[in-house]
Formats: sequence, structure tokens, C-alpha cells
Amino acid sequence: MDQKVIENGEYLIVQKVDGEQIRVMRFTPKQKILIEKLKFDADNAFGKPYGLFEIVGGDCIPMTAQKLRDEIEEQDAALSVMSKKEDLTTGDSVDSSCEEKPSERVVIAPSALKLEPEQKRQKLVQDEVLEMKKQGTTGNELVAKLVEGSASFNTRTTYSQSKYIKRKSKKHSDRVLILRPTIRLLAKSYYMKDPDRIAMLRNDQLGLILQMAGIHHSKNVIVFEQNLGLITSAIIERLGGKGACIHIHRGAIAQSIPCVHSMNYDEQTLSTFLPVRIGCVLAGKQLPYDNQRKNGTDEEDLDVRAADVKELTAEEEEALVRRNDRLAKEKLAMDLIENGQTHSLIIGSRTIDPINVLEQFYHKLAPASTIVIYSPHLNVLVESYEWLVKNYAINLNITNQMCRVLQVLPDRTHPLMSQHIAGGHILSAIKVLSAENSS
Amino acid sequence: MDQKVIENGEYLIVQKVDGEQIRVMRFTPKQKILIEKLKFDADNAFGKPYGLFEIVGGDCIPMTAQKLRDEIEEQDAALSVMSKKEDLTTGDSVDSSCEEKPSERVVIAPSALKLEPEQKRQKLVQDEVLEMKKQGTTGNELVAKLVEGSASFNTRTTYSQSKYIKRKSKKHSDRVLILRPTIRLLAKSYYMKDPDRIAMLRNDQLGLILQMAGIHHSKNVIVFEQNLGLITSAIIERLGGKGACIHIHRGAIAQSIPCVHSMNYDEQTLSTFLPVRIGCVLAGKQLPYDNQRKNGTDEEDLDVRAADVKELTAEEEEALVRRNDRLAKEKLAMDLIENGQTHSLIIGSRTIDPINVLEQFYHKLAPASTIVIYSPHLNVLVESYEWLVKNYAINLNITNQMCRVLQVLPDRTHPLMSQHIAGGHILSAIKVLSAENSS
Amino acid sequence: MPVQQAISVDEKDTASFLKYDDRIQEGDTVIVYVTYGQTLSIIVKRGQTCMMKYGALRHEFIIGKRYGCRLSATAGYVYILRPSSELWTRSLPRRTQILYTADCAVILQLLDCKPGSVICESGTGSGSLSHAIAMSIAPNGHLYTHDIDETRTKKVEQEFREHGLSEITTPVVQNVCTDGFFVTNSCDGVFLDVPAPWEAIKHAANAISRSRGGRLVSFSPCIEQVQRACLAMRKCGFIQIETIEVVPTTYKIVSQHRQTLADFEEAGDAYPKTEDSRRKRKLDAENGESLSCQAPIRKGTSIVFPYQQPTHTGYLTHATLMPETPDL
Amino acid sequence: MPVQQAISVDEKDTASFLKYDDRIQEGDTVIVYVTYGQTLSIIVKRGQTCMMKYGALRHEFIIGKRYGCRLSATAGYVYILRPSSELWTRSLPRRTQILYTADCAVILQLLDCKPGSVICESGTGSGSLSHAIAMSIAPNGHLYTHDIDETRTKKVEQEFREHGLSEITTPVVQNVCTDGFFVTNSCDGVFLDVPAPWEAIKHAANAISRSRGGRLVSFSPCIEQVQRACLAMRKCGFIQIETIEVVPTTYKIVSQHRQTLADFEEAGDAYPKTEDSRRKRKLDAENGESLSCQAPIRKGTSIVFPYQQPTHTGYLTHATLMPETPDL
Repeated sequence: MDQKVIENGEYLIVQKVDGEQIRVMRFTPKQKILIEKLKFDADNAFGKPYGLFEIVGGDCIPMTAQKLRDEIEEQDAALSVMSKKEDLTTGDSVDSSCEEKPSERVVIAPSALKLEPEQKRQKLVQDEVLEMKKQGTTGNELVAKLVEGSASFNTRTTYSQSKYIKRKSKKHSDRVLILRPTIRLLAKSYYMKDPDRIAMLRNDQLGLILQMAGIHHSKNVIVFEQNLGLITSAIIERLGGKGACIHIHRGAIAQSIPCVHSMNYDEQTLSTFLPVRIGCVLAGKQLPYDNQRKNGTDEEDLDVRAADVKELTAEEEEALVRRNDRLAKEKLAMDLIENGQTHSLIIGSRTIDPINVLEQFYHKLAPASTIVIYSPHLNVLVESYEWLVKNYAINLNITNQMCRVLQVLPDRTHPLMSQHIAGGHILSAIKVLSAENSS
Repeated sequence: MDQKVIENGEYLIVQKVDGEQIRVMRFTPKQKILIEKLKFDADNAFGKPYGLFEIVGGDCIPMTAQKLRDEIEEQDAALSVMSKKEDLTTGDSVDSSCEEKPSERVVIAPSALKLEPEQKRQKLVQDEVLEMKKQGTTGNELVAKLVEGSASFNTRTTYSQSKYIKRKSKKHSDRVLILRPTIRLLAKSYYMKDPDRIAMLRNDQLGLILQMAGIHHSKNVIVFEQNLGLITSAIIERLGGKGACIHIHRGAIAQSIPCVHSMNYDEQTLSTFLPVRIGCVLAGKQLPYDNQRKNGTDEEDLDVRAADVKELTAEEEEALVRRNDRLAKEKLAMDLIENGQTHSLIIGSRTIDPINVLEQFYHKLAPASTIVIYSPHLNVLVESYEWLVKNYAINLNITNQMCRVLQVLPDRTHPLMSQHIAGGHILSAIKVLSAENSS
Repeated sequence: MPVQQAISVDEKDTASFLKYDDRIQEGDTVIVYVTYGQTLSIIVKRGQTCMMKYGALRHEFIIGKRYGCRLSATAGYVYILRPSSELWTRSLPRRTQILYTADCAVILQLLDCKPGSVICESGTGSGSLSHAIAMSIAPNGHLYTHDIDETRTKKVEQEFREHGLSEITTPVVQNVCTDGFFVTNSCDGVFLDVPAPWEAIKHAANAISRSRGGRLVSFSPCIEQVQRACLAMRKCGFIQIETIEVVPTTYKIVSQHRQTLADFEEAGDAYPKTEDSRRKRKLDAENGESLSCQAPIRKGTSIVFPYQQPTHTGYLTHATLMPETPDL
Repeated sequence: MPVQQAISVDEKDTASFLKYDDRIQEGDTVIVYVTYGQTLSIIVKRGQTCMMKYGALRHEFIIGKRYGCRLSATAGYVYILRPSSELWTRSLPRRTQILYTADCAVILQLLDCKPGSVICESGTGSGSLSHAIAMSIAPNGHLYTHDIDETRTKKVEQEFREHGLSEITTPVVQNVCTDGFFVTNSCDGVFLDVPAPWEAIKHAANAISRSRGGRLVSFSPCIEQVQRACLAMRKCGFIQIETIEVVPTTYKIVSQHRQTLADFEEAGDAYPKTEDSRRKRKLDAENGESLSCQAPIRKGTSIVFPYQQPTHTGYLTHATLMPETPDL
């Protein structure tokens, strides 16, 4: 099922090592991939295994794990010389060298040294750096040179050293990860890039939604979300090709769901994706297709539709097949809802009042179903909570959670100084039967 | 000004070393002080300097800082033998021994050792412990013995060791701190004991209120609070005997303000405390005293009034003097308000709608005054925010903050596993003049 | 046509924790929901009786009822719920400190768990996370869960059998720090919750598929464990090493009290006490949620509750091991 | 009768940052509030002009105006505010990384600062905390603030003079880690913000009054610094050693969008963008607060904003040194 090498037309995750961006993009021939000032040709990546690459002159050279390990050993050896400490017994096994205490490597420098301006300390001039880059010096080599060139490096506090190395690494690192998208990486990518459009839904909270809803293989789930398809896509993945992810959407076709498209799902996996039009939900029955209606004008679907446009001649027939497939899936989904065969309702709200969605679906859920509502606004959930209590829900719970990244470096360990912290709240509950309906 | 020794009738903070409670109590003759199962006579504390005491047989024996240092040195020596490591060069100065790396002292034990039931490991039986206690063995000695008696102590992970020592220490420690109350300790005491009654106001948030309001010597401040006098008392302290802390209160006399009473303020410091009845505020003028009205029935004032009751014969005259004093202060306060001589309004809300308080006082504040509103409920502050924007306030800011305690122990450092986390939100603003009033 | 296949919800071979029958059958594991704080997991068996806060409930009464039903016990009502990994975490018999749902949920995300994933775990503990992983990788993935304590692996093995998860799980008695994992060069993810994770990391690297690469997540309460683990991960060639901490906060809905100064002067601050549920009749008390909504005279609002909450469980350090690709 | 004394608000000898005159005089330090993000501190002086985002403002126009007034500059409106330690922290000329108000506020509490307190601080840095301390201990306390960089102490000395705080402050050029503090056996509290606090702790113990005892607060970004500092504190006889971390979150008020499914089907989610302030006229823009309230068509609600915020500044370790009482 899983491909081993990068293929033409695939959605991929591109990320610089220690970079700040995680980009989701579709690799097509002759495309120039640009990420945080690093540039390479998509063509050079095709046919190579997913993983870590070093970019040298626009080419992608794969890095193996072994190569990385060797490199790290070299670096560590160099560092231990640099810190002018006696070498530890080098005959040690890997095991005991892993146990090396953090404090043995770098000692926090005594306080209170006057800092000189950066320019004075830095002997390598800008021109030299540019020259070396032109000659194909890799990022890591450059950083090493820059560190050497900084006369006062050893006298600065390790705190500034760390900042220094980091700054330099960021500027010159030429390593890039090219990976198959995962829900985790997609979530992080959108959260960093445009938290507003996914209603600030973080990966950790997405996980909680799935866990509270109890999503797993073969389950039937109703989802209404305003999170660019992130929740929907995560459900599809967890269903693993069996069950139903009933996706309630605006307009004639499911739109604004880039997180579903970019996961490169195979046909079997995608078979559980059952889009249902809001119009049908509101009408209480399946409606015929309205061709006059504008189908999805959002940017996210542009490339999908752009691809369609190419085969204009066969378009009509294909469109008919696709439409029939959509209608069949929609019918299936609506039957599951009407027959009380859905076991979970997930609402990922950004602007929608969850109560309005609850009113549409809650009463049709099978008893013992799970309900999970995500919203950036706590007050919205307070009202949903009260609605649920009145409608025979138990096990109600409202949480939010802090998620903080730590910098873990010898003698410089602390939570990151600044991070994205926006997030939402999660309300979860279980529907039960009233006393009268229980017997 | 500051007393040096514990006196009869004083409010004091009592806290066991590493205990969980911080108690505020008034020490009176023949009183038995009981804290977390430790008992001693208040009489034994009178005349001794505030500080750390060891309780042996109901007596309080002062501990000096020097004694503590000696003891710690001993312990460390014992520990370093226990950890079977070669002693570090003992001739080192204090300076370098302070630099001792955490990881050098205790090594995290290898994983995966089966744990036997506690009873099996613990050779010292309960009877022996009781016997030793009767013989006056101090808490520290007992813990040492218990640790010795635990056969598998050294084979357990240090994480459990730490928990073990802590559990034992808590059970047997006989050390107690007797201190003069400070705002910090009062805040912590009430927050731990009864967060509900101070509307979950934490010490760190109290600090932020004072800082955003800009409270300092000689300022005139209006405060309405429902936090047991905690905010009021903090303002009184920061005024340092000059300025005005105009305290808006319910009923005929200021009630439910134990945090003011228990600070043992001298007359000069208390002179800035100007209580004003809500009745007068609502009436827009000073009202005569209504004797029929019940004066403060809350528990907090009981001891104050109990003290009054003793001198029943002189009571009437004294009451008259006090009432005249109260009326004079109230008049002063109301004049300051009416004349636009107040520069800060602080609202510590628990049940009050801050907007109602703003409506009473905001327009009478001097321009450029600071407004700070505390509430456990964010939605209340959202509405106050909107009110303030409409009424020429700028520099608006809503924050809350996490405050977390860390356990810092060699190889066992982490945030406490469980803590009180309830808190509130703080809205701050500055009143400005409209364009018309600016010239 | 895959669509038809996708929605068949009732197959003989689906496991107990994964199946969605409408009615409860003998042999099913069900969750008896007593209060928010008390949920019990029982295997329904004729002749047996479940004892809890609200008295006794004979299993006979449960069989044939619908999931989600409300049943009378001798001293109150309970609800019968479907088992889920979240409810299991709250109901399981605890043999050790367990991982709670907030951490389990994040760990599944960090391991990229999905149907078909092969995951190694150590230690098994009480099987809280083990169940969460097994549910997420069903029906064609596999979980190898390691513990040094045989009683624990035996117990979780039995639970997996009862819950229809035994075919996708293999409990192993093995010290992963000294002896490595049960499999090598084959899994997609390794989870570590051991006192000295740095000892296990090179073994984790060996367990991960060399052609696919994989994910590593290590849970540790102390920062020093994290520091050593990070060094070890770096040495073993892991990349994108990141340490995060997730701290959930739970809220409670209460009715909001908003007084004017005049109200307050008149009545004082009769703030709705959190403990004033004494007047509640048993019927109200049977689930913890009804407190504020029985008489919604005032607007609801949320407060952080309880005042004291977990503020730390452990740090989660996660990293990626790249496939061992040949140089091209 | 102390009451009369307590409310005299206008004395000749009170300092500039402490006095509460109604009208602005020449020589006063005032805060020019341009936007929420831009506040300037200026000393009002005839003939000078203040340049900022909204153009130029001649000081002549400020003199004699009331604090809190709104004034026209050449390209917009500004407000003239009284200086406070909070506004100073946001407006001061930064020479180093500074301590912000959330930390300053907690530090004052942990040091038990009040009028009369004698406090030692190191380093002075840009004087953000120094001002906060000085304001809180006035009029009869004293602050000794130490830094190794003379340009910094000189600068803060000048600022203290301009702000009427020089009598209660003494800036000192001294490395407290090697040479200790300016005073011994006399202060009530010591604050440390130095890279190697453990080197300064025995000196802190020496600076604290032996008869009164005192408080110590140490600020450090890294946990390793905290670990060493805690060991040093314990060795030097400090008790009740506690490390805390305070992380503030700021909110913003936006109008809430609550759609029904029908609304959404019809109109899409035209969520109020955070950046759609382009249509705002300059008049609205002049203070950052007016965004949502100009047209309160919808109910206001709060969101965490900005999305990225400070999540760590440093750990605060605080401890108490008991008085050296004689054995009784």
C-alpha cells in the first residue's frame, strides 16, 4: 500500500531541518521547490525514497540514518576537544556514552562578561560566506567555519552560544526533509501557517477529539467541521477503509478540505468518505444536483479542479460518473443517519453554533454514541453543554490543554521562549436513553 | 516599627516545614496550637524571635540559620557516603561546592526493578516509631532511621526514593515556622484553604493587580473587593501610611476582611484605610449611622468584636469614638471621590457585576487613572471591557496567567504533579479625557 | 464497489471492543456508568451481580438491553455504555500508575498510529495505553507490548482476549533496556515509558523498520530523564527530536451570579457554593452533570474545577528515524 | 490625627513618579500613548518636539494640559499619561533583555516589597524591575542595584534622578558573583538575575539583615541554573525554597460569529478576520482597543491573541533566610 519513493504529482511535506515552516505541496515536473530560502528542483526528488536530503546546487542528495550517526559522532568528538575537557574513556559502549551527563559536556560560563558587538567578533566576512556557498560548501560546514571564526565564542555564556549556533544553523542549513504527509504533520503545518483557518486546532487537541469520540476501524461517524478537512481526514485515516466518515459540507461538493486531498489516500481508504450536502440535511431528504449552483469557489479546490479542466473532452462523462458516485455515497450516508447506525458525532466549530448541528443529528445517533465538540470559544461550549444535559447526555466533560515545546540542550533546558499557544476547548459527552426508552 | 519577638495576642503565620497548610492564627495565652498533627503551647512561643522552631514535647526550640547550615552539611556528608561515590575534594571553598553538579550526587538507578510491598521492606515497625517519638526523637532523626530501616531503599529508583523520603518527612517532621503575616503568606494561606472565598485570587495575580493599578506610597485608591480584604490589605501595605485606600463595604462596618485584621498594622499604616458604606455610595451622600441594622455577622469579625465585648462598661464611649472616627474617614473618602482626587479603581469581583461598580465610580476618577478588574469569569470582563471602551478608556488588556510550582531535586526535577490551578482574569485600563474635555 | 463494503457494521469476526451491536449480549464487556467519577467495566454473565454505589445490579437485567440504556439497581440508576479506550482507561483495574486519556491521545498522534501500524510499547503497566494503541491499529496492525513483570503481561493478555484484541497484540515479558524488543527491523513506532529510557533507545532504533523508518515517543516525568534520552536519540540517528508537555485543564459549568451593589448590600454574596449539592435528590445526583441545569435560573458559566488538578504527568519526547536508504 | 496627614496628595518633596499633580509641568516625565503597542516616555521641555507614528507633537502643547488628555499631533491623536512603573517598563529605552510586568509584579510579591524595604538587585539591566522596586519601597526604603556594566548603572542613575527616585536608590558597578553586594547585614530582600546565580547566593545571604532575616528571589531562564541555585540556597541556610514559573496569556475581544447551518450554507463562514482592520479610519486606529466595539452588531467574546505569545521568560526561585537568633 505505502509507496517507497517520491512520485510525480504527489502531495508532500517539505521541511527544513530545524526550520520553522512545514509546507504541504504537490510536486510536479519542472517545479521549483522553495522553502525558507532553500531552492531545488522537484524533478531531482522523483524516484528517490522519502527522507532527509542535502541540497547542493539544486540537487537533492539523500542522507541515510547511518550517515547522520557518523556525522554526530564526529561533531561530538570535535566538541569535546573544543570544551578542553579530558576525553572520557573512549572505549565505552554506545550504552554508557548515552548516559553521559548533560553537565559534563558544556559548563555554564561564569557570569558577567562584557559582550562586544557581533561584527567585531565575527572574523569571517560576509563575502567569504557567499564565496563558500557558491563553491558548494554545505550548511553544516559553513556553521562550523563560522563558529571557528568567532573569536570570542568560547568566552560567551553557553546560553548565547546556543543562540549563536542556532542562528547560524538556521541561516545556512541546507538540509530538507521530504516526507509523505501524515495527519500530525498536516496539523502542525496549518497550525503554524494559518491557525485562524483551522480554528486554532492543534495536533494534540485533534488527538483528544479522536480519542474522546473513540474513532477506530469500522465505525460510523458524522462530522461537521470548519477545520480545512483536518478532522475529517484524521477520521478517514483511523477508519482504515471500513466504516463511514459522513462529512457534512456546504454547497454541491465537499470544499475547503485540503487536508483530505493532500493525504494521497488510496481508493479503499477514501471509500469511507461520504460527503453529505447541508441542503439535504436541512431538507431532510436527498436533493437532486443543482448545476446552476456554484461549486466550491475556495482556493483549496482550485488545483483539484484545475486538474479536471485539462481533460475537457472526457469531462462530461467523468463528471457524470463522479456525480453518481457522490449521490450513491450521500444516499448511503443519509440512510445510516436515518437508521440510527451512526455512533459518533464530531463538531469542529469555527463560526457555527454547535447547538444548531446537535439539533440536526443528535436525536438520530444510536444510543451510547459519543459526541465531541471543538470550539475556540468556551462560552459556545457552555451552552452546548446545557443543551446536552437537557437531552440525555452523560459523561460530560469540558477541557482545554496547554501544549508547550521545550528546548532540551545541555545546560540550556527550558520551555521555548515564545510559541503559538492559541487553541480551543473540547466538550465531550455520551448520549443515553431516557428511562422510558430504556426498557 | 517591626517587632522582633512573638507577642501575646498577635496574628501569626504557622507552617510546618514542607507542610501543606499555612495557617493564620492569633496566639493567646494557654492556647494549644495544632497544625498538621503537630501540637505545641502558644505560651512557649511568646518572647521568642519569629522564625523556625523545633517542637519537642510541646516546647518550641528556636533553630538558627547557622544550625540549619551545619545540619545540611552533615546530611550531605552522609549522603555522599551513602551514594558510594568517591568524596569530592573536601577542601573546596563554599563557592565551588555550590557549583556541584546535580547529577554528581544521585544517579538515576537502572530501570525495571521489581517492587515489593512496602510492609516487607520496612523493618522498623509502627510500635518502634511510636516509642521513639515518645522518647523525644526529632522528626529528622526519625526519618533517618526509617530510611536506614528500609532494606530495599538503595535499589529503588531515585524517583521512588524521593517520594519515599518526602512521605516519611511529612509524617514525622517536627519543625514549624512561626512568622509575622505577610501579604504573600496570607494570600497563599487562603488560596490553599478556601479558594472559593477569595474568588481564587492567587498571590501572583494579586501582584499583577497592584502593579497594573500602580499602587505605591501616597496614592488615593478606590477598592471594591470580595476577596476577604486581601486586595485591600495589600493596598494598605503598599501605601505605607500615606494616601487613601477607600474600601467600599457592605453594611455598617467593614466586614469579612480578615486579611486586613491579621496583618497587625500599626495605627499610622491603618490611617489610610478609609471604609465607605455601599449605602452612602448609592445614596450619593454620607448617611447617619443606623443602629438597628445588624453590623457584620460574618465569622471573620467575631474575634474582633469578642475583644470589644470584654470591656462592656467602657463600650459605649469607645464605640462612639470609633464611630466618629469611622464617620470622619468616610467623609474624607467621599470628598476625595467627589473632588476627583482618586487615581485608581480596583474591583475584585466574585459575584458583583463590575459594570455596576464602574458606573458608580469611573466618572469620578481623575483622568489618567488606572482601572483594574479581577474576576474568575472571563465573560464578565469581556462586558466590562466593552463598557470601558465606550467610556474613554485606553490601554485595555485582559490576561490570565498560569503559575506552576516545580520540584527541583537532583535527577528528579519536574513541575509538581498536582497543584491548585484555579485563578481568575485581570482586565486593566487607563481612563482618558474625551476630545472635548482635553483642552 | 468499495462503498458497500465500507458500511457493513456487523460482522461475526469483529472484536468485542470494535463491534457495534445494538443490544448487549452475554460475554460482552460493558461499562457501568454510576457517576462521572465512578465507572465500572464488567463482563456480562448470567447469574452474576454487579455491586456499586447504587447497590446491586443483576447481569440478567443487562442482557438484551440496548447500549446506552438506563437501568435500575437496588439503590439508584446506572447507565450501560459501550466500552471505548477512553472509558476503559477510566475503568480498568489499576496495577500501576497509568497513562490517562490526554496523554494517550497525544501519544497516538505522535506515533502516527493508524490501522495497519506495527507498534512496540514498554512498559505495559495496566494496559491503558496498550488498549488505546490496539484500538487505533486494528484490524491489521500489531502491538508488541513489553513489561518486566509477568503478572502484568498475563493480565493484559487476558484483557485483550476478553476484548477481542488478542489477534493484533502480543504481550511480552522482556526488559527492553537490557534485552531489546521482541521484534527487530519491523515496527513503525516505539513508545517508551521506562525509568531509564536512554538505555532502551538504541534497541528502539533496532526495532524500527529499516526500510520504512519510524517514530519514537518517550514519556518521562523528570527533565533529567528527558535530557539523557535526547542525547541518546541524537546519537542513534533520530532526527526532528522534540520534547513537549501537555497539561489539560478541566472545567465545570456553574450558574453565574451577577449582582449589583444594591443586591449585594441587601443580600450579601450568596455565591452558589460548589458543595451545596446536599439538597439534591438522589435522582439528580446519579450523574454528576445535572448540578447547574436543573434550575437554570441564571446564565451558565464555566469555572476551572476541581481547583486542584494534575499539572504534570510527564514530558513527551518524540523523534523520527529515517529509512536506511542506499546512497544514490 | 493621622487621617488628615494620610490624604495630602500634593507635596513639594514627593518625587515625579510618585506625585499626582493634575496638570503637566515642564520637566515632568510623561508617557505619550500612541497605540497599545507604542508608548513613549518623554521629559517635557519647551522647544522640543516629540516624533512618532502620528507625526510631530510640540512639547509646548503638552505643558499645562491635564494628565489623561487627548492631543492632536500633526498626523493623528495621542494621549498623555502619567508615568507608572508598568508604563515605564513598556516605554523604557532597552539596553538589555528586560523583565516585563508579569514577572516584575510577582517578584515584588515574592520579595515582600513595601514602603521601607531595603532591597539589593543584580543586574540592573535596563532598570525595568529597578523602577518597580523603587516605586514600591518609597519613600523610606532603599534599593541597591548592581551591574557590571557602568554605562547601564549610569543610565539608570540618570533615570532615577529624572523620575525623582534618586534618594531611595543607589546604582552600583559591582560584580555580585565575585565581589558581593554593596551592603552587608542590612537588606530585607535580594533579587538575582545573573547567568550564574549560584555564585552570588552566599553573598546574598551576607547582604541580608542578620537580625531581621530576609527574602531571596532568583530569576533564571534555564532549569540547570535553577538546580544549581537551589543547591546553593540550601547550603547557605535558606529555607522554604520554592521554584515557580508564571506564564501570562493575553486575550483580545472580538465579535462572535454564531451561524446556523442554513446561514453557513448561504453565506459561508465569513469569520471576522483579525487583520481586516484596513477599513478602519485613522480615528479608530489611534488606540488598538476600538476594533470590535465600533459596531457591536454581535456579542463580544474573547480569544487568545496574538496566537504566538511568550511561553517562558524564566523560573523564579524564592527562599527565606531566617534571622540569626541566639539559642535561648
